[in-house]
Amino acid sequence: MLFQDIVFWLLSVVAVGCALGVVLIRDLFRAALLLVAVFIAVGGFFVLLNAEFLAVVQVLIYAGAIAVLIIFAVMLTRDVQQGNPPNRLQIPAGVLSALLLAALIVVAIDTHWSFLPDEDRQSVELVQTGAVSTIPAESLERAGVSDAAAQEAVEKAGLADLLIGQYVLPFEAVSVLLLAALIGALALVRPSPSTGSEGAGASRPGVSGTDAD
Amino acid sequence: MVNEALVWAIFLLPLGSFVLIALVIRPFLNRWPLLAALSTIAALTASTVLAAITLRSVIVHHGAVFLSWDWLSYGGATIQMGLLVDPLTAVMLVVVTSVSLLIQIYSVGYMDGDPGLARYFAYMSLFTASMLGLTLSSNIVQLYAFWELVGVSSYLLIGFWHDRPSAAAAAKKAFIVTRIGDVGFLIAILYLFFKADDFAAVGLNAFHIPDIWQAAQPVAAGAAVLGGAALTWMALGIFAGAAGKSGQFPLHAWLPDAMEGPTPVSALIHAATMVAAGVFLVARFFPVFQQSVEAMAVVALIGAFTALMAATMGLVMNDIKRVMAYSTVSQLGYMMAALGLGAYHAAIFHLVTHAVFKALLFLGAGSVNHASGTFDMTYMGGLRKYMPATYILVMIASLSLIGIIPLAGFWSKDEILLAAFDGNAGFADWINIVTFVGLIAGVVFTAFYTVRMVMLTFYGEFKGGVDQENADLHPQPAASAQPHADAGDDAHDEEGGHHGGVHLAESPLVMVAPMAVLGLGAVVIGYVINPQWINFLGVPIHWVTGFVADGLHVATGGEGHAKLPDFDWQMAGISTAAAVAGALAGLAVYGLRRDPVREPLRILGPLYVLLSQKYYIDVLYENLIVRRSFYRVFAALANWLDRRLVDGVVDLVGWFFRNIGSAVARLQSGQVQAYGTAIALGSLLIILGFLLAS
Amino acid sequence: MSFEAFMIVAAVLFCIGLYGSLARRNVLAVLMSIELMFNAVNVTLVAMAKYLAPAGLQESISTALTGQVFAVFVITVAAAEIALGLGIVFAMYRTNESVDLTEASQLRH
Amino acid sequence: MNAYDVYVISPYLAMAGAAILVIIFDLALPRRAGGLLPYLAFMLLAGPFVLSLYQFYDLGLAANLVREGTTAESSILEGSLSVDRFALFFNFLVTGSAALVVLASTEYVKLMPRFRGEYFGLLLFSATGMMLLAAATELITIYVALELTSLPIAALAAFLMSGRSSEAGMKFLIIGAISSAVLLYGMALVFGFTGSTELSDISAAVGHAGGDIAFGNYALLIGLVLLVAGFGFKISAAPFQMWVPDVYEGAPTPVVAFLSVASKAAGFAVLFRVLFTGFFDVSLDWAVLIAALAAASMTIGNAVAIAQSNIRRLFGYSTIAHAGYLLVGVAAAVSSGGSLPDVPVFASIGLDSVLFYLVAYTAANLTAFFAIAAIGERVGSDRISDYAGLFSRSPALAITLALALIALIGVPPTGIFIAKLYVFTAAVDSGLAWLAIVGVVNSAVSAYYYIRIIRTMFLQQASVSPGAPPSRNPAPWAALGVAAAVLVFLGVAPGFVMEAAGAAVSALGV
Amino acid sequence: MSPEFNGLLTATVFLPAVGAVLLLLLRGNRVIRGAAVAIAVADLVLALFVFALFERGADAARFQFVDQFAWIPDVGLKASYLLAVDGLSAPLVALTGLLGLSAVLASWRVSTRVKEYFFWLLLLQTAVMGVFTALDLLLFFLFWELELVPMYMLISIWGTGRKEYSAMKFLIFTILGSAFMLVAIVAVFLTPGVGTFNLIELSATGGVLASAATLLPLSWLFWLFFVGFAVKLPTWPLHTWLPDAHTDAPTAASVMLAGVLLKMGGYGLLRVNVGLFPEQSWEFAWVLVALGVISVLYGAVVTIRQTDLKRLIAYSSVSHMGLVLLGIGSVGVAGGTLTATGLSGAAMQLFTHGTITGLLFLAVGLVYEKAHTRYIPDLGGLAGRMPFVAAAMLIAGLASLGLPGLSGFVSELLVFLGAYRAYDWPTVLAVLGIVLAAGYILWMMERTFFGARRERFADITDASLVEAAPLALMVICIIGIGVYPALLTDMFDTALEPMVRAINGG
Repeated sequence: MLFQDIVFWLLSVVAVGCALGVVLIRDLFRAALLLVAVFIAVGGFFVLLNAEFLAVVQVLIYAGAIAVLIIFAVMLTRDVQQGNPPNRLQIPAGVLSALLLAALIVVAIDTHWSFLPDEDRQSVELVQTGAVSTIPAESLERAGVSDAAAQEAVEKAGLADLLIGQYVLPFEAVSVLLLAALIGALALVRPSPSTGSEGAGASRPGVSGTDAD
Repeated sequence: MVNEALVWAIFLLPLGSFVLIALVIRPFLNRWPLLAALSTIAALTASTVLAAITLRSVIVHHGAVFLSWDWLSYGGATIQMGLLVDPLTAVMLVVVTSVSLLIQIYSVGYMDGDPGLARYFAYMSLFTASMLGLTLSSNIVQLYAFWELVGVSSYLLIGFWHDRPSAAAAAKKAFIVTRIGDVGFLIAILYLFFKADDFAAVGLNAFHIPDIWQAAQPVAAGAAVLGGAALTWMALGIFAGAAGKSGQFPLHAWLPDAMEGPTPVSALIHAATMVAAGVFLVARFFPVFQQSVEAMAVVALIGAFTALMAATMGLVMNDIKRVMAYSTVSQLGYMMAALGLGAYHAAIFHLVTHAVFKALLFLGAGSVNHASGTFDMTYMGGLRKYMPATYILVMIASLSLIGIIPLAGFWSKDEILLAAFDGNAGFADWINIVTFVGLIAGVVFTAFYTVRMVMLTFYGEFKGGVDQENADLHPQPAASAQPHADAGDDAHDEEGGHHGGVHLAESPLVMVAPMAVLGLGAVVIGYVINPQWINFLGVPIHWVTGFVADGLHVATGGEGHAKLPDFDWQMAGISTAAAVAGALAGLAVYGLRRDPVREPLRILGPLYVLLSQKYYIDVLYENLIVRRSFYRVFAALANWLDRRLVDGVVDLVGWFFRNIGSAVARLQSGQVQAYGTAIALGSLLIILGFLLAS
Repeated sequence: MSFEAFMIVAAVLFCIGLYGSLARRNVLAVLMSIELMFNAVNVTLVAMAKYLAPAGLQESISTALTGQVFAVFVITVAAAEIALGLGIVFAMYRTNESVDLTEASQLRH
Repeated sequence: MNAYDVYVISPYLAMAGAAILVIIFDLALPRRAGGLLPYLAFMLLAGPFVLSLYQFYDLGLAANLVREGTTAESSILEGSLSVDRFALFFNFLVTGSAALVVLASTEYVKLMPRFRGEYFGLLLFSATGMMLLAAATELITIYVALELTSLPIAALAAFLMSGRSSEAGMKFLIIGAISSAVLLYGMALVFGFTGSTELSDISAAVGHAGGDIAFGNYALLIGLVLLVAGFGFKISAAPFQMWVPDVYEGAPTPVVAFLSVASKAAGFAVLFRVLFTGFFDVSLDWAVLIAALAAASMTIGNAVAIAQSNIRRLFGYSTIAHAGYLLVGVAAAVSSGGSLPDVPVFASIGLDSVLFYLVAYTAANLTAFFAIAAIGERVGSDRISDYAGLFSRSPALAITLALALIALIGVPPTGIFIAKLYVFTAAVDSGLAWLAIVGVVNSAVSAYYYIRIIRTMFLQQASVSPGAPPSRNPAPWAALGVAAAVLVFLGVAPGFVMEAAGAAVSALGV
Repeated sequence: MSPEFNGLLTATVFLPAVGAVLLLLLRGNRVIRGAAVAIAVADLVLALFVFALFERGADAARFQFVDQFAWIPDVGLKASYLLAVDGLSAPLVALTGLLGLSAVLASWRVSTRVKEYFFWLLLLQTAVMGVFTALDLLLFFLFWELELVPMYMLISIWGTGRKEYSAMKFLIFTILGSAFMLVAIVAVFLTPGVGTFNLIELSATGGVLASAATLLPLSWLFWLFFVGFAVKLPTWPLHTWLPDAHTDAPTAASVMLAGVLLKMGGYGLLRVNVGLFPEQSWEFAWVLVALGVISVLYGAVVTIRQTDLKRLIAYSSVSHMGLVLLGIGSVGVAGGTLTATGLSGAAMQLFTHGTITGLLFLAVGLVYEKAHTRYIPDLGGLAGRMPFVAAAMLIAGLASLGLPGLSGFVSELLVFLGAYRAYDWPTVLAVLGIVLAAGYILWMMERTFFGARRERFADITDASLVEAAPLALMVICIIGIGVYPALLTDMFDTALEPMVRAINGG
């Protein structure tokens, strides 16, 4: 456990430190890079939390795709030089965040969480770590899952099953969501052919609301 | 028994005349205004005849009460419209119809050529009808209704020349002042209704006048339905109404101003009939008054005081009609005093004689005005030569007013003075003494101002009438006494009357004839209808006084005849002495004066000013109370409060909402992150709220 | 390495993200901060899956994965959101020539 | 996943399919035929509508189409979805308003040279999310559906490619993202404490969470507050409302119309599901919160609306105020008037009234926004002062807008009058008379700014030159007419919708 | 709920609205005017039918001409379409018809946006008729609110002066007041065991509210209703909308506003506050009396300062409506001895004030139309130029100050008679109000119609036939009622006696 603790604290320091960097430094490009570091650290958390699959997804999607997308965006918008100055809400935002943090810490500490009973701990761990892989029989035995039905249940339990089973509806919905988001993004990003940057609607003040306040 | 339909007709005929004129003649036949006069005179002639028949019938059969229809009915008290014909009513009917008839005839001449003639006769008809209705009412609410209608007719007639600001103002003043008194009357009615259940418990109707009489009478077992302090207050409420109508102090201020109306109106309404309605009202509820010594004392004192005070004011007036107006106030004071003293019969008797001679006096003033064009006596003089008939008739009336034997005024005034001399047994001595002294002093002053009036008008040299008056006024245009007059705006060139120019001649027959009839009355009516020593021309001793006193006697549950005091030589001597003294003083002052223009009484100095300013009572009322205190301060304050405070709060709330909106909208800075901050802040506040609450 | 520790770290990340999303002017920085918040939630969810007892564990052992499933969806939705967000950033950049949120305040009051 | 599951979710599938089809047709059809697109979308909406209708009849006496078990008519979706009368009620509401918005957009999309297919597609995607939201009974599904509702609208808000439009889109997106993060954290806490994302399990766990603070413990307290904050964004309740006027002002008018009615309705639907099926046992605690939010929303919305000069902005504040009135009904659905003082009693009249209110509000706001869109086309401005003399220029539009405005005040004989009456009745019934009084006073205050618009249209002289001639396209007129007719119909004969609302609420099974 | 349908009232109520819609199809101002008059006449005829055919016998049904069917089914809100009149409302229906016609005739010279004008005017008539006939609280409220929009439009489009401010003020005040009323209506409905908006059932059962456990204390309900009605009446200190609205409204709107809209407040107080809450009425009568007396005196004092003719009449309305409160306050008489006097007076005052103020506003409208000013110091001597108008004004004024023989006297007398039994000194104070009334009425007459003729009014003409007709109509009413008040009081009493019994019994 000691090793894992050390890893946890290291990751924590990295995650929090880099996160602070993301929100504090003015250089947007570096902020984006620090964000990648945070993502990777969070991936590390996932590994510690028996969620290897998520860790992979985290690194691939977040650190890979999203961060790259953001970095592209940073490069494309010419404001990089101007950097990322804070606005006037620094102090209220800071105070509110701190207060919220205090509240959330109280929640974490002061709630009577119903922790996993020790007898289930190992089987749950198996299920979680084995969510995307087959579980060796001896592992099951070691975890005290002895009867066949329970073994089968642990064997069968997997993220994929859940995603196309019990969670098929949000799964489908999220696919529609992705589609919609993509279509929306596409429609917004592609320039209009006729009027260039400004949409045709903008010439109709009542419609676009461009008239002065 | 009198025939109910006939009695109704007395009232309905003039009313019909009014309706006819108002709805037909005035709108469609205005080119022939004499039709209106005809209608009025015809109706009144018939009414007079019917009134005489009624009187006769009442003499023979005593009174009668007719209840015709329920007007409204609530909680055991039914307001029944009906007729109450008792001796008082019968006498009043005859007085009102006959005087009114004569004055209508007179008006045909006096008002000749006035563009509003039809309107005039309509109002006159309405007034007569209302007055008759008033005397006939069997129900206090009905009485009140006609009471008010009389008031409004008076308002209309005073303001008949409504384009004259002073007339309009005087009309308004008359109405409002009398209405202040009417509040007391109304409250008395409210009190009656308050007691309606008690009335009903003994089978009486709280609004029915004979029932009220009965309720006020003490009963053997227990308290009367009406009694104690409440009865006094109720009586005083009624008296307040009466005082307003009859111009008793402190509500007398309107009556002199009311002379802005046409002179026949003054004669009929503000001398002979309507102002006497106050006396009538007290007489009508005399059985109630009788039960309260306090109320009687108030009536007596106010009557005596008014009699004296008005007489003094009459001393210095230059307007002949105002002199007569104060004289009227004064004489009404005598009647009130008589009532207060318990001399019911004397008051009514004086009411009758006064109606005749005062009407005559006013008609005489009208006649004088007809010739001179003015009412200002300082521009008259020497008219005796030009209008002898008028002169003689006015002399008769004046002597009657002064109380010279054997003219009408003497007999009736003598009865009042006798009653005052005897005093009311219930009163404290000082009250009796004060009353008597006041009344006697009044006699002196009455004689004085009457003589002054006659001297100024008929003797000496003619001083130019209206022409001279206009010439004097020309440099300073129409300085009206009325506050609301738009000075200078008025295109009228005459100030005192509507007859332009001076034409020194006797008035036409249509005017003189009614005066002559009244003159005859002023001579004979005092003794002939109320002989003092022996039955005269078939009329029994104390006929009128006995007649009305019997009416009262019966009403209060008495048996047989009322007992009346006999003629008292001693008293007659005192009163005659007082009258002659006053008259001689007047003769001395005005017959022997050297400067025909300067007013001799000016030597009184400040007293003269005080009198000519009417004791500053008008100033007090109009300037100090109404204008300065009420209108400029109190009402202005209320108005200011309404706009600033009450409405201001409303506007403030509106302003607040509009601006709080803008203020909050300012927070909507357009910064999207501010919105996010609001979300965070809101969430935290909610959490905090829950934590604090639990 | 306790549950509370994970919760606290996640809460710290979340609040840093919140602060960043409220206090930075550049819209991309804001989007990044929002991603931080989503990541914090994911850590919370997965930690809960590991340490806390899911309801109905006795009936179905797969409930132990609910937290992870939730996190999968959060990641996906976040991806969609960032994609659309960048699209809008570009649209805004094209019209306003700026990605500064403070300047994007034509609509106000 | 079997055929029955597909049947269960067929309305959603049909809606999403319609969205995709519209986009495909847009790509496939020749450019000339682009004008047909809205009609196509309109007809495709018949799919979800008919399927919902079929499901409605199929439901019969049953409470829910999604059933547990192993028969052919059982579903693996059990627990995460509830196709009941409540969900179907919102299916109809969403499809109906979507159809009207599509019709009303026919003229509007002509302003867009391209991407009309995307426009309608996104609209329908959003509608899919809304329908799903009303049926979801599981936090993950709720979250995804919520995002599916919001994200397309964010894109649509920015669709005009103008500065204001993209600013509106950006604001909506960022506030949406922040609040969805907040919501997620709340969901996580709830999940952590209860161990489940299914509302039924949550309900069971919440019931046992006794404690001496509100909601029993900190996790539930903060979790629920964060949830309410997230939904508060959706329904535009104060203090989560500040984005509303900006987005209303900047986004395309039909989108705002859709946002203001369907999105809000869906937000309320999910709020009901979560609060009443998940957290009813602690309802006495959150009812206070809801009541406070209601009072704040009404007051802030109305107070600020008074100061507005842009009509769409004004409607932004108006919608906040109406969220407040609706929340009054939500708070009123919890009554402590039972025999035990600490045990909440469900007063269905509260939710009945909110559902009815939503329908009436949908009709009124659609009427208003359709009119505003048409007027904007003609007058070329959204400034209220430029509406001067509108009555003389376009009487029909002026009258319809006036009708909507009068309805929004709550003056009879319009649907909102009945709705407000219903809501305040519910409030009084649940002992929230103070809230009802706040509500009615607010209604009275709101008259000021609504009437001001009417006054401008009817009484003032035109200050700007007459704009474009009225459109000959019948579709927007039809949409406007239908919305207005429904509005009046609801005022005159509210019985039908009331009964439907009652049935829907009873399906929540609290 | 038994469906009944007589139809007469439905026709009376909705004829103007239907006519208003039909007007929209017409063209040409003359045609529209003519049609409007025809509609108003027809409605007056219907209203007079209602009045005349109302059975007055002792055994006649209390509510007559019932039109009833279910409106909102029993889902939380059970409401019915229920129109009927009793002795209280039948005269008010007739009054509305009368003033409606007068208002239409008084609008003869409206020349801007004629069609709209008559549309709103007729719609207003429907709303008011509806208020007086609806006996379902919800329907009542619906009509109550319906009246707002037409009145708002009439003031703010065709008014003068600060018309928009005044119209808005009118609107906000009324809406605020009715907001309170709405809460009360709802609370009454929700009272366990009540569950109905039906006023007949509510008042027939009388004690139901008293015995049931209401959601809000009964006294709350009483005051919530009271606020709604008091704003309309209006009562001090909620009156400030009235002078503004009256002053800036066009003549016809003023006529309707003063003539019938204010009456809605008094009607509501009688019908709902006294009818449903006899015990509270008794308990709080002293407050009503206090407010009434303050309104009477305060209104009168402020009236005296007014220099705008319409404003003057408006404030006098505040004063006179105070008498309504005073009359209602008469229920505070010692237990068991109440008679219908005061209530009848209040109801009577509603009717008479309607005719009197209607007449005053009509006359002032004519003055303004011809002299182009309402500023009293600028006027004067008009009686010579327009004797008919002056006579009408004088009659109205005299009626208003309570001259016997005119209708105002009867109502004032009854109010005072009734109130004096319960509260003697306050009543005496209120009686002083009529002296003040004499003051301001006569002073107004003096400064407006009397006095020297003025050059600039030389070419003013008297009322034409069309203009004179409504005036004559009102004068006939005023005199007729003044001479034979039993015509109305008999009807009022049939409706008020049950209330009196309820209070005496309670």
